[in-house]
Amino acid sequence: MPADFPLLSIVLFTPLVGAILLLFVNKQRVDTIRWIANVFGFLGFLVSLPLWSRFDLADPGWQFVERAPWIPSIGAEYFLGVDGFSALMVLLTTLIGAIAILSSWTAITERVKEFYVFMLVLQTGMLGAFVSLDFLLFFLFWEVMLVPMYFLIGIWGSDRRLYSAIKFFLYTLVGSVVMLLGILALYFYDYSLTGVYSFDITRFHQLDLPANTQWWIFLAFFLGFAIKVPMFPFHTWLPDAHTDAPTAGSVILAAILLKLGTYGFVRFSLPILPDATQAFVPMMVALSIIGIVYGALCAMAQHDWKRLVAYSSVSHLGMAMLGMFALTPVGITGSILQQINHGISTGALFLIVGIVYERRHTREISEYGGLSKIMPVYATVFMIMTMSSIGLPALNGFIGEILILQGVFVVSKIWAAFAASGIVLGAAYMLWLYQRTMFGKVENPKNEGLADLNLREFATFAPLIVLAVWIGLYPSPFLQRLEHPVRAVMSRVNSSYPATARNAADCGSETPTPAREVAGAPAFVQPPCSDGSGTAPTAGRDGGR
Amino acid sequence: MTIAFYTLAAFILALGVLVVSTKNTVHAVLFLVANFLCVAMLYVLLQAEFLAVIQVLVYAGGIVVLYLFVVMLVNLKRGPETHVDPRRRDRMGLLIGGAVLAEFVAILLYGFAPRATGAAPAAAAPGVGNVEQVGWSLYVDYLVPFEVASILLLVAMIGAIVLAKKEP
Amino acid sequence: MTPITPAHYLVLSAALFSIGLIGVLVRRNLIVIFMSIELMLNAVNINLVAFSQQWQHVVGQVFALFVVAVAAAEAAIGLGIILAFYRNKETVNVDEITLMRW
Amino acid sequence: MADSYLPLIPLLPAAGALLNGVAGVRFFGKRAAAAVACSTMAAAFVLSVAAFVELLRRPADAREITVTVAAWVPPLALETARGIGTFAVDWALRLDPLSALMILVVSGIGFLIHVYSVAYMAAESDGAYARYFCYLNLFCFFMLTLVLGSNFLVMFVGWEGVGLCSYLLIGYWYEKKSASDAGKKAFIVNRIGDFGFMLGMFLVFYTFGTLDFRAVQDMAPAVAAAAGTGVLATICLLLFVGATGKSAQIPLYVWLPDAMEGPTPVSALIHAATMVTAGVYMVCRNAVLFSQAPDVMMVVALIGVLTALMAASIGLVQNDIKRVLAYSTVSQLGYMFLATGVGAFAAAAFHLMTHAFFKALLFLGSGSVIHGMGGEQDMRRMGALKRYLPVTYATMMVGMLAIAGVPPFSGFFSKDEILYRAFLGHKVIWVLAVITAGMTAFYMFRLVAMTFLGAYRGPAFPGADAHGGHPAHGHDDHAGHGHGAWHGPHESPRMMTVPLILLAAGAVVAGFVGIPAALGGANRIEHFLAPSFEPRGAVHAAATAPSDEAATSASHGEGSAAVERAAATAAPEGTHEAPHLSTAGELGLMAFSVVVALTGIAVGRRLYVQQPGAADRLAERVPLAYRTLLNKYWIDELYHATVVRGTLLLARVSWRFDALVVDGAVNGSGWTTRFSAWVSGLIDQYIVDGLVNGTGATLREASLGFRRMQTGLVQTYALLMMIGVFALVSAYLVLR
Amino acid sequence: MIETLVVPLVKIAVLLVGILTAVAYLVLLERKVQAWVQVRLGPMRVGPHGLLQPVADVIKLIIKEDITPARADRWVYTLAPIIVLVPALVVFAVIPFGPETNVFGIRMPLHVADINVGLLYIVSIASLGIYGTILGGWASNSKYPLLASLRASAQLVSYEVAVTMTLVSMILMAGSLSMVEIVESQQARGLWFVFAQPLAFFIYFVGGLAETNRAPFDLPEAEQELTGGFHTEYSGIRFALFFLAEYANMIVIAAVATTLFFGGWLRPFPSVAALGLLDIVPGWIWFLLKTFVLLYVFLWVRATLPRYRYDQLMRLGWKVLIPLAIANVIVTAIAVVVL
Repeated sequence: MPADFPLLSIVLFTPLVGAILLLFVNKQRVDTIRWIANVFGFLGFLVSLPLWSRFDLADPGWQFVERAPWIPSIGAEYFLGVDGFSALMVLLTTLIGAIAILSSWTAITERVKEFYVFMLVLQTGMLGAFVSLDFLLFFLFWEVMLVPMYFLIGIWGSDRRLYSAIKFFLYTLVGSVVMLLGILALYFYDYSLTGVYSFDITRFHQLDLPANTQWWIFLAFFLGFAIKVPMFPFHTWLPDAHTDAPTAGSVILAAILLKLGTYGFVRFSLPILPDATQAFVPMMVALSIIGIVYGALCAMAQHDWKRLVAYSSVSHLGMAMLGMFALTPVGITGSILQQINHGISTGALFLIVGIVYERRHTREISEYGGLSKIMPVYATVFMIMTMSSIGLPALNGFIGEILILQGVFVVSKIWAAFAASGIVLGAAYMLWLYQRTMFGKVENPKNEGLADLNLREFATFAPLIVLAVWIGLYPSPFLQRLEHPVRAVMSRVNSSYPATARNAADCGSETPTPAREVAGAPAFVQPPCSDGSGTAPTAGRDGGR
Repeated sequence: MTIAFYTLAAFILALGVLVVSTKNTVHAVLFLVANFLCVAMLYVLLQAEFLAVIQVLVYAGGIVVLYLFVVMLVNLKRGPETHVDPRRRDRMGLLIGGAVLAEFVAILLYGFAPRATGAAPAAAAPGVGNVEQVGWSLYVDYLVPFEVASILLLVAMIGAIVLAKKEP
Repeated sequence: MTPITPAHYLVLSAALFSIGLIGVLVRRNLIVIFMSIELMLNAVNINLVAFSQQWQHVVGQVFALFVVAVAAAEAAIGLGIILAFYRNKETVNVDEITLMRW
Repeated sequence: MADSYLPLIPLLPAAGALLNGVAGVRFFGKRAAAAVACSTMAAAFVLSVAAFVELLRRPADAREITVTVAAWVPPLALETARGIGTFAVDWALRLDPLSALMILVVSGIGFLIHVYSVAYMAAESDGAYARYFCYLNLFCFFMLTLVLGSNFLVMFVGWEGVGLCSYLLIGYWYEKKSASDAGKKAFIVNRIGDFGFMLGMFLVFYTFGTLDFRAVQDMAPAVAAAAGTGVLATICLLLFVGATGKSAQIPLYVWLPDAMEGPTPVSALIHAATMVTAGVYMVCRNAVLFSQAPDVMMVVALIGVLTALMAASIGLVQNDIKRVLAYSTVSQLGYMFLATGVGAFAAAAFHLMTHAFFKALLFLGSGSVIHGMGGEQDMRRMGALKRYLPVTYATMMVGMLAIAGVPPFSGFFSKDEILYRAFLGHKVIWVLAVITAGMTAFYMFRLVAMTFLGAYRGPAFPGADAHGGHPAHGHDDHAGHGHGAWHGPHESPRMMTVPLILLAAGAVVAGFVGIPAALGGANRIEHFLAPSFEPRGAVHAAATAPSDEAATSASHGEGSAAVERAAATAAPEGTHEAPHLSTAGELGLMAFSVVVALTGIAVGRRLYVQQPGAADRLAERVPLAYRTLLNKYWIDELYHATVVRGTLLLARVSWRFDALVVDGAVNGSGWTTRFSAWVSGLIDQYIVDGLVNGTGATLREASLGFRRMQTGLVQTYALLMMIGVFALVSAYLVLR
Repeated sequence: MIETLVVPLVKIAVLLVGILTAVAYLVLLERKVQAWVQVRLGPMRVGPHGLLQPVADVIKLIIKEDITPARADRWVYTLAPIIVLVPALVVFAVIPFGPETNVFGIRMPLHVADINVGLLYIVSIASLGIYGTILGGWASNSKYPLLASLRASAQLVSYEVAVTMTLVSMILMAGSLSMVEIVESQQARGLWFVFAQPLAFFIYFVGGLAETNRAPFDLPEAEQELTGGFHTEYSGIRFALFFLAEYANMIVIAAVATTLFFGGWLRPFPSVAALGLLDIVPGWIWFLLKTFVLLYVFLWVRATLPRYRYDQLMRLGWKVLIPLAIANVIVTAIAVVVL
């Protein structure tokens, strides 16, 4: 593959090509349409694989960069590139996208063509947001996502779909409009400093803005991203949208769309506005913790299966936000990993709901019960994903949570304690859900004839299960990819960490960086590296690589 | 040269007037073809041979044939212009047409008259009409518009088929 | 006789354009109206070619070619519409096509 | 040597679980599933023995083998109390005396219980059978990971994993609501404990900059000396919260009795022998840390003894055979914590081991009884089963004597060691412990008596004197357990009795590894385990001058007081400075405890064998006490009323809040917008429009003219357009 | 003056006379060839072996009554045959019959004009002929002629696309639109393009058959179906003009094919010096010879092949020839760029 091979463009536009191709297929030929959509979904995943295999772990900069003028008069460019973080997100998007498309084979029977076209366009929108290094381009893709999602919910949704769709649309639109203001403020401020009109994010990353300006821009970004995440007071669109969206829509929404909010924070708010970030830590942490506990409690009170999962998203993403705003490398790494984990486990949970919804057309938890007996494979998959969701060790959720909590703990024990309580509640509502749906006797006669997972449905879960176990047992490849991005963010927001992680482990350059004062914590007792014996925690790690 | 121009100009205008004024549509089409042929000759006069040929090929040989087909297909039972809407303003149209013409001429007189002689038939370089030059310009400088135009034609073709197709 | 200058061509073109214009404004037969539009386009082309000749630059001809292409597209679609319309209303008189009003 | 096969010990059962879980559930018959499960466990046991032997061959101060399998969390910079540290965790296993002992217990007893299960679970369908063995193997994998883990995080994997398996196995008969309820309860209560464990773990990293047990232990004295014990106390307290969850101590013990909903072998393996002792194991594993926090040790001891007492008192009156055993387990675990609380870590581990034998034995015995009775668990419907289940009776008797602490059975040695150390520690605790011991002897004898002795009170069956006559089909609440129709109490098949006998043998002899010096023994186990409870090199440190790094760093830190403390804590088991009792005193205590145990048995014999009905009369005499005990002090109800309902209420309130207030605000703003739009509409219609109407009328007249322009004639529009062109060009001409 | 005015006029005159004669004898040839193919004798009465038959025909056609149907559009009815004939004749202006030659002491090229867009000129002028067909049918104000004219024009339009496409590939080969230069490029390359572009020739030839309404594509004149075609109502001299035009068109097709594919005035194997002997024969003879052979093939085909059905005709045009021609253009373009 030559150096200037436009990999990202290919990844970006493969779904779009599929969508355009679909436009030319007669809408009556639903099977052809399904095949084409699936092929392009899968193809999208395949072409994105080089982002994993060809990713240079040692390169701290942007990779697979493509750059061309777009609107020269205002300095906007077609500027794509990924670092470890966005590469993982792109991979997640292509995978989940393919799975979501595959999962809709029998679920969508009306207006099939439009559905797949919207799905593929949505896919391109999400990918574009992740790979854009030009703020305007990012914003363009950000908005492109809204429309297909709106239609997905509004046309193929259930019950109150129009209400939910409009709510989703208006809510996110408000956020993005304010965010656009922030972008423009940044843009013009940058111009006043440098005299260059540019939306280049990499330039913004170098920008030193006055605290006051940062403050306002942060608020603007906050509204845009926090609604997308969603954080505590802005979350109410989520349960509605999730509940009423078709399965594939919920999966995409949960697994990827929400990640754009957190992605935005990590990519834009933190490194561009470091001072404001630090100033806003108390607020962000408070909102995150409220989100964790409150989301879990709300989840516990639900009667609607999907709504429960939706609220669990609020809780999990609160966790991710908390880890991020701990502003420690471990916390941010954990936060990013948690985002991926959430994509895997919650995506799978929505698929799981979708499977029985497709068979029974109800999401009332009380309508189910005893499904373990009838659908053993389904129950097993559900169990694995439940465990992944509640952070059972050796599955993916655990690593993310433990990193986040550890990262938060060193900053504040109280925060960590509150956040950890969310884990207890998480176990409670998930297991209760599992018990109510899977265990017990089959009391509802309508459930007796339910079919277990077929091969296609199982195929949608298999990659997610593999990933869950992989990340749980051996997350190193993922964490290594995050090393440079996290370090780049840290170098902006928290100067108390050394520029390279290696220095920290290096005894020679041990400089007494004063740790934050924590009551009761012993100060220097001995240098952390003095135990160079075989049982030291670092021993054998080199062998493990 | 001069004679040729005036002759052609006279033909062009006369045929144009005939096109617009003839009642019989088929005759109008014929006049239109003749008009186009004259225009093509004018192009030859302007050393744009390629364009002249294209004019004949596409306009006279293609588009107008289409018109002729349509004229024949639209086999009208009653005269096409029997009904006159009371609200139409024919004289106004004539007036405006004339006025616009007058204005154009006025502009030309104002704008070109003083320089007309000077800038006139600048050394008639043979290259301008050259097919090769047109080709270079078309396929290199104007490649994207060219592609766009071809897509436009494709779309128009499909559109025309869809429009003209009888409902099954 | 004065030599032929671009102004001559422009006058010719303006005249042809006006003839076409009058045709568009006055005639009621849709087909004739379309033909009048073709006349107007031709007037434009004469203009373009004349300037191309004057400036010794081929771009005018290229533009004329584009105009021809657009004219072809326009004729195809326009005539298609006329046919479709004729099938429904049995007329090509614009004065009978007045549904799209207040 | 051990490096090569150590990871296999946990991985073999994992492979078995995977095989049974993926393929077995679908395709295996019973024999294949059982063979896979049992063979992997047997292999694990063999390897464990090999590892143990290898460890024994080494000199006492070199008995530690660490194997790093892979990096888990790669190094990440993170702030600790001592500057920027590195957060990195490996998949690493460590074999030391304590874990070696544990893997022997886990894999050994685990194997026996696997074998027992082969027969006990035979009535299940093929798929469910494989599922059962899958879970059981998975449990062994997690349990072995737990004990072998070389750092907190790996241990935590096992810790949570066994919780999961416990959840799955308790809820094995998931169609029964009580079973799935119990499973869920176990998991969630454990999660509460894990909450503490996790926070403790974070604090460990924050304090020490590492999660490795050995590194933490080596640093602990120095840290304590330098920074005071406050942090360590917090760590220990948090870890202990985790331990109370897993090991069913006050206040988180409530899940264990409910956990008896699972199959009996599961109760034996998980809820008696292994998993519930994980808390004890964890405390022992962090013995050095705990030693640095005497206040917490006191708390641990108190919680332990109170749990022991309370559970024993509840056990006095329970009628369900498994529940009695469950409370007895809670009680015995309390003993172990009591031991750790008074610093007798080795004794705790010792009791852990002996308890594993006799409690597994008792549970399996009760399983045999239940099996023989066709699923009946209520002891009031048993009696005189001695005749029908001789082997079970004999082995259960051995177990009873062992748990009661009658010499020379194993329980005697371990329990006596604990009582002795408690006596040295705190007299009140000792008194409570002794009372508990008496109660234990009583209710265990009660169990045996009600089950095997006296008159037969169960349902009639064909072979017996037919005075009942109602159709006898056991209270077969776990899905067709038994053999279709029940033909009366009968002995269990060989597959079940052989493990019983083996365990009984273990219950007899296991104590001999820890015969105290007072009885002429060497208390080998204590010396064997000692290295696990000390910082590295402490053995020498205690013997010689305090020359190790901990002491040195402390010495120029805090002064001589710290040195003394460090030295003292460095050798908690040392025979030198610890308070000591004369051999005679020790023997006296021993005799006293034996007397107490025998008294308990005697009382039981009097109440349940010699004078049947006396117990009921006694209960009637003190109804309040009886009902209190029978209802387990209403703790479950209390928890349900406060914690569970509280949480649910909070959940509902949150949701209401979300729906009404937060979402209400959103919808409200939407509504406000629409309302204001409506109001504006009204204003517009009646006021503005009213004002404008006059104008409007005028406009309407005027607009007729404009409307006329909208002829629908295309050419009119074109004409207008051209007029526009004309105007523009005119403007150009004029303004040029 | 002589060079610029007289010589071209003389050339035109010679050309016109030649063509008209050729057409007349082509008709005779056709009748003869068909007769021979069917083992008949053909016209034998007028002149030796019927050699004067064309003269008799011409006289007959001229003196016959020229009927104009009552409801016909008189103007158009008259105009249509002229419109058909004129393009057919005008096309010959750019066909090079031979290299520059001395004729009566004046060195001149053997063509009326060599314009630099010669090939396109031919295509565009030829495409005008269609008007005559349509208008002739329409102006007759009669059912069958109208149908025939629509058929004819549809056929013409369809096949023109394929033919033009083949011409594009020839232009790619030659690198020029000028007929003379095309011949010269064959000379330079030393091979007739028919060997480089056999497919193009095939398509061109089939398309040519269709464009001249020759068998097996003579549907517009199918007597059995349309009682004679678009000129049913015509008689006398106006019918003669149609007839003339058709055969003139055949000659055009053959002449253009000769120029494009068979090396125009070049002798066979122009690059093989050993055959220099053949140069004794003048170029224009070679040209006429080749054209004659091609014309003979026209007649041969007519005598051999049955007529296509209308839908088969359209299918062949749109679904076989046009795709093939497009593919040929693409392949040729690639080959030209690569080689």
